[in-house]
Amino acid sequence: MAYQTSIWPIAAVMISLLGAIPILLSGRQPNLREGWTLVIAVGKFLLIASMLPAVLAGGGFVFTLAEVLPGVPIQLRVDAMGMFFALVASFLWIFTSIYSIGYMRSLEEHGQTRYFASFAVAISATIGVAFSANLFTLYLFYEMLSLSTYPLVTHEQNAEARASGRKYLTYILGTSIGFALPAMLLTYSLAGTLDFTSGGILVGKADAATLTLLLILFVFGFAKAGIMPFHGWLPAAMVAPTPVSSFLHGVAVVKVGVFSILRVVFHIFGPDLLGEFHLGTALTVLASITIIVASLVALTQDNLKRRLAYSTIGQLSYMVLGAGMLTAAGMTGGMLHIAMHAFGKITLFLCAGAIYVASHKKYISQMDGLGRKMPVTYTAFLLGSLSIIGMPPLGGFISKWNLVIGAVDGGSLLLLLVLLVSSLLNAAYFLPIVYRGFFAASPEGAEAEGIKEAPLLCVIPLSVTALGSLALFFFPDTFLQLVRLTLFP
Amino acid sequence: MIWQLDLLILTLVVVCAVVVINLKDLLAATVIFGVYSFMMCLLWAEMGAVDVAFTEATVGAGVSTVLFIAAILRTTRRSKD
Amino acid sequence: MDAFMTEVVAKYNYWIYVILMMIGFYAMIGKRNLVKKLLGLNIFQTAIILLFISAGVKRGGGIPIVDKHAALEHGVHAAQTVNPLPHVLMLTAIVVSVSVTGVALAVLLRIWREYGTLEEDEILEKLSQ
Amino acid sequence: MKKLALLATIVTGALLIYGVQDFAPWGDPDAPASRHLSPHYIEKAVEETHVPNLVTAVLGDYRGYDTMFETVVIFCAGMAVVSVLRRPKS
Amino acid sequence: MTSNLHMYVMVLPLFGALLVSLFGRINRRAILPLTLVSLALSALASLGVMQSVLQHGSFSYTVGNWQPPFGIELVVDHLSAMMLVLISWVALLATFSSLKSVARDLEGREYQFFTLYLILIAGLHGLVLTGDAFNLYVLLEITSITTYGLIAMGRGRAPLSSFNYIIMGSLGACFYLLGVGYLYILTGTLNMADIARILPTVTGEVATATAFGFMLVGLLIKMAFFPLHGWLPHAYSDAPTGAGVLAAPLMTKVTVYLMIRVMFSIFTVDSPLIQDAGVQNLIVWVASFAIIIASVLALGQKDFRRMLTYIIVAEVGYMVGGAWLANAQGLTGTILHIVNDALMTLCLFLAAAAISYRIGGLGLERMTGLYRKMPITMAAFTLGAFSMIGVPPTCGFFSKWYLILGGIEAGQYSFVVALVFSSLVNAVLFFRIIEIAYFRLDGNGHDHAPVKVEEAPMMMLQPLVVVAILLLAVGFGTGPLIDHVIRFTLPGVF
Amino acid sequence: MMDQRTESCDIIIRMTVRIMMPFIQLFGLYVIVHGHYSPGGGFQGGVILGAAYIMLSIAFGLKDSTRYLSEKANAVMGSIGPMIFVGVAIVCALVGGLFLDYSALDKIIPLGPIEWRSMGIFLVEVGVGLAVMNIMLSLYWDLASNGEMEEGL
Repeated sequence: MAYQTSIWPIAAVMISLLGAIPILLSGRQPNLREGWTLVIAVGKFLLIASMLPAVLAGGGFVFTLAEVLPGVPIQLRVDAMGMFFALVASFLWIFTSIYSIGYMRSLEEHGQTRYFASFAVAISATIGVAFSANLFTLYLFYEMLSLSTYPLVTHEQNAEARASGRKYLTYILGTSIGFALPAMLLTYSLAGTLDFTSGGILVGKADAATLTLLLILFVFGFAKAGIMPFHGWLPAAMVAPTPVSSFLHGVAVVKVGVFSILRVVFHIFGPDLLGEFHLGTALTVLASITIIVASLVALTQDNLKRRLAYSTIGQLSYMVLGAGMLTAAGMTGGMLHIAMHAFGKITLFLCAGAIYVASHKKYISQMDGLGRKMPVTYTAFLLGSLSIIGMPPLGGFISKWNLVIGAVDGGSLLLLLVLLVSSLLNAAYFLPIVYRGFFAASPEGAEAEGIKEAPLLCVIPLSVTALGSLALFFFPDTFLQLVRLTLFP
Repeated sequence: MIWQLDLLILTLVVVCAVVVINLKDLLAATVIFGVYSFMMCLLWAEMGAVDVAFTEATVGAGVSTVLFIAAILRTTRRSKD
Repeated sequence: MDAFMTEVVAKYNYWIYVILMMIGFYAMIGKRNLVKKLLGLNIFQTAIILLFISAGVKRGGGIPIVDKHAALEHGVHAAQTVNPLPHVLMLTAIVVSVSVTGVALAVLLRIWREYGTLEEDEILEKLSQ
Repeated sequence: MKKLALLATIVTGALLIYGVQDFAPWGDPDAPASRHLSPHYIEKAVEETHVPNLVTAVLGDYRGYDTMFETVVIFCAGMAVVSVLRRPKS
Repeated sequence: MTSNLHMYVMVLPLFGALLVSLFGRINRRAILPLTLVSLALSALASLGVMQSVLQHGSFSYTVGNWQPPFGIELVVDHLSAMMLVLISWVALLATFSSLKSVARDLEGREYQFFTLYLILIAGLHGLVLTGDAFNLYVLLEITSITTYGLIAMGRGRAPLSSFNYIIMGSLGACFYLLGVGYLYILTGTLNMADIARILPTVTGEVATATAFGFMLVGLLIKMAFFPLHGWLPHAYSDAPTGAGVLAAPLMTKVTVYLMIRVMFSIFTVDSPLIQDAGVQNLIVWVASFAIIIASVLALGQKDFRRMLTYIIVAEVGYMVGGAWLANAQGLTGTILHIVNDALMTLCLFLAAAAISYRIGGLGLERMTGLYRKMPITMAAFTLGAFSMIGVPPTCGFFSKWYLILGGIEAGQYSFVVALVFSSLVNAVLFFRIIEIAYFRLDGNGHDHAPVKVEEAPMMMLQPLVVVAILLLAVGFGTGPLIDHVIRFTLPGVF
Repeated sequence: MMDQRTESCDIIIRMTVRIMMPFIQLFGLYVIVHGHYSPGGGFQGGVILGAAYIMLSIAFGLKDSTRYLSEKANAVMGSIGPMIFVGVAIVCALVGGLFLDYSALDKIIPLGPIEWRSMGIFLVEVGVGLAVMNIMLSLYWDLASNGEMEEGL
């Protein structure tokens, strides 16, 4: 693949990082501040989209910032895999921004300047992870993301939020310093480089035991992917304002974790190496356990956001599972699920937020009959859940279908069973919410509360993302092409 | 160099040192320390180090002891060990 | 045993220096009284000086002051005088030692002002109250 | 505490005395310490500095840098004592 | 004709100190220009030295124009030039802050303070330059005596801390001097290069080993290596703010530098003592243990500055362990960490100085909601904290990178584990403060009204901001720094 | 009580000190100046001079002794001592030699490089003597009066 040197990658990453400065400076004028936020969001998406044709044509861009360690520069590179993720993240960020404005304004939250600034830094770090050319750069942006999302989690500043923030940092920083960093150093020590190379850089460099250790360290080290037992931060982080949960803990942060694992699997180890040492099984086992356990726990949650959080934990493991199958279809399904789940889950979170803005209700048991008052929100919620369950004609179907084929190709009945059971469980924890919303009798005195749809700034984004889920079923070509370029360069 | 003298002074030096750290009266200990310094000075003079001996006589046995005494008179003479 | 005794006799100065060093060292770390610690430090430092001076001694060597004119005309033989270098070093060491003693005594007076005692355990007791 | 101190003392002393075994006998004119630098000082100092007191010559010139810092040490001590003890006049 | 530039780096603060002691007592206003001018000139000269070393390579210099083993030799190589730059610039930055805090804490005693302060800086420069084992001792005592005085100027239990330091510091210096004595008796010389040349030809492994052991232990006491660290936490936290800002970043780091000098200039890399696997393992094990214990002790502190002092003890463990990994990566990490740790510690101590200047104390509880009052100070503090934790791209990450890499290469996994553990503990320590300062509410509920910003005075704020930026700059400049400077400092065998 | 003692009891001591003082000072100066030819030098001579003043202030009381050598003059001389040393070193470098290379001073006053080395050592010793004398005295003053500079032992 030919990469041409260009400043576009760094521009795409830095635009929101530098954008945080005018946001901070215009803290006293909310309109200006949020104007900046929108301008940056759209600008960033356009920058990234402008690079898409070249990537689809099999090319890419590269930019080296500084060579800080011998053989390990801080380098950004736009390739198919990065583009795939960046496209999803930057597109959804626009709608999250719009939604944030509506949400924060209607709840009259405090500290909004800090909120928007941190958000801008976070999206910058997300795109940075997507465009990293080597593991070191990835780690750099990964840490930046951890630190910039900490103020967002602790946003409420009450005791609960602080405790959650502590938990969040403990898990995320603890694992990245404790596992990922040594793993990265060990890799460097073995291979002498950290560049992402298709086919991996570790071939012939280490024995089975070392490789297994490395893989485990990496998988647990990128705890943002929520592989059990390092998933505890995700439900805790749900104390954050809903736009944070929806975007960061539905899309950016968790997907960064999965993306990092996939990067390591595809470009550090290489599927062939994993196959040679049967390490894919390790991944699939970890992922399967997480999927089943998380889905079961999700069933028992009454807090809507917590249920979504556990659902996220399960869904993330689908992606890891797909990668672990090491079959073409499986890996395709795993990667595709990043996009499909992103659209679906963000819709669900936005709906949860909209419900909270409109009714100040957090618990599923209180939401009887709410759907009739908020039909748009609930319809979107239905679409989102169906996509995640994997029903046609929604995007989730495509990725799940590929996963199933992958499992069949790999000849693993057990994995097939896991997929089927978990899909049933998905249905079991999502559909009752919709059912209760539309068909259950409203609790007494509900009429007096005068609940109606959330503000337009909230409703429009969630409708768009729900429709996006639908559209992905019919037009998945771009994403499929990117996945194909990643897996079979 | 007369080894008998040498040995005598060395013994005295060690005795003085032991006494210094074991006396409970700090003022007395300091005075003995002055004696110790002076013995050292003799020892060095006898070893041919006249400059060092001279310095030790003025500093160790002289000024240093005076400083110690000044400080002890300003504080306390007693010591528990 | 004989070999050991020959060794001791040949180097008895070094033995004495080690004994003095041990006395000083013990006073520094084992004694509770701060003045005693300081005296110990001084003993330690004189012990080191003794080591260096002993290293400079030459059997049959005179003091390191020569006759200028004789030296300029006939030169000096190294064996005639003891080694002056350790003396120089130890002059410096003595100065350092008295400086440290001065500063330490000043600090002791401050401690006395603050706590009214110079016993380490009593001070710690007062601090913990 | 005292026992520990005694132990540390004895260990240190034993180590030092153990190291002494490699030294040349005391007062040996052929000891390495007397062979390398000192002959030059003894034989050349008068010629090079016109100072018959070899200690002064070495102190003031060959190792003048040390002596400069020695003076500074004394000066520091004076300054430190003043700064620690003296109370500023109000 | 050799250049005298590096001598001016050392002598300018010294002469400045004498001038301060002369004129500062007559007129207090003379102190500020004298101090700043001498330090600024010295800092500029240090850049000149660095420049010339980068262009023409290292050179040796003999004070008094005598042949090297007879006169006192000074060595200006890449490492010492780098240390000169580091010391003079750290000192210059620290001085701005000290001038402000001393004017308030030690009114009427400024000239004494700055005399000692400048001599301390001169002594550190001298230590870095010297190539003579005994000269090193004298300079070690200069830096110590000035520090004793500076520390004892503090309040409360400062005299006691200072006395403990006097006893321990003198003990360390005496041990070092004993080692020098043994080497002198064996080789008859005091010049480091000369000793290194003669030592392999000397018969007497036991005496050599004793000398080495005592020199090393002496320096380890001076740098507060665990378990000989007892004096440091009290000494640095009870010292006047202005003194802590200078001593904490530089003293231990310079002593680590001295250890490297002793290891590789007096005893060469090939020395059986350094190549001995048992010695290496022992020291690295103790270092790992030191890092873990010091980190745990830091967790128990309720005062910000006291906490930092324990972190310093842990960082000493990093550097000693790194140097004794005895491979290129580890040594690179150690040297890099000397620079980085000096800057990080400076940043945090400057922040501490600024905070205590404004709020009058450093108890963690008092820092509630501080970021609204002192946003710039807290931002710089956060950056320093990130660097201490080792978050890329701040400079603290890179030295840790090399240290861990060295640990992996040497197979010393205990050291790797200790480093990772201490990073985690640092994260806990600093995020505890960040949480208190940023996210704990000072009143009841949220107040939207902007709090009045009361930043520290400009004299304290500016150096803080500069150091915070330096943390990032050095982080990004790690590659060039290693390529142009540190690479040349490694012994040829590596 | 202190007054009484200084008034009445110590007349013999005071007389003795008054008589001995010049001789001790002379000896101190001799030791400094004659350091080239006999044991001694700046440091030893400085200590003797300092000891003379210490004796003076023990015999006459601290307050009275500062009449002979005021505290300020003492401090100034104490700073000038090291300044002479460092100054000589810097001048050596400034006139084009190496640091502390006394022979370079030949360029200012031509005495011959070797003679200048001897002279340089002498200059430096004077500086050392000055510094040591004043600082020894100042150490004693501060320690004996507990920093008050009111009354001595």
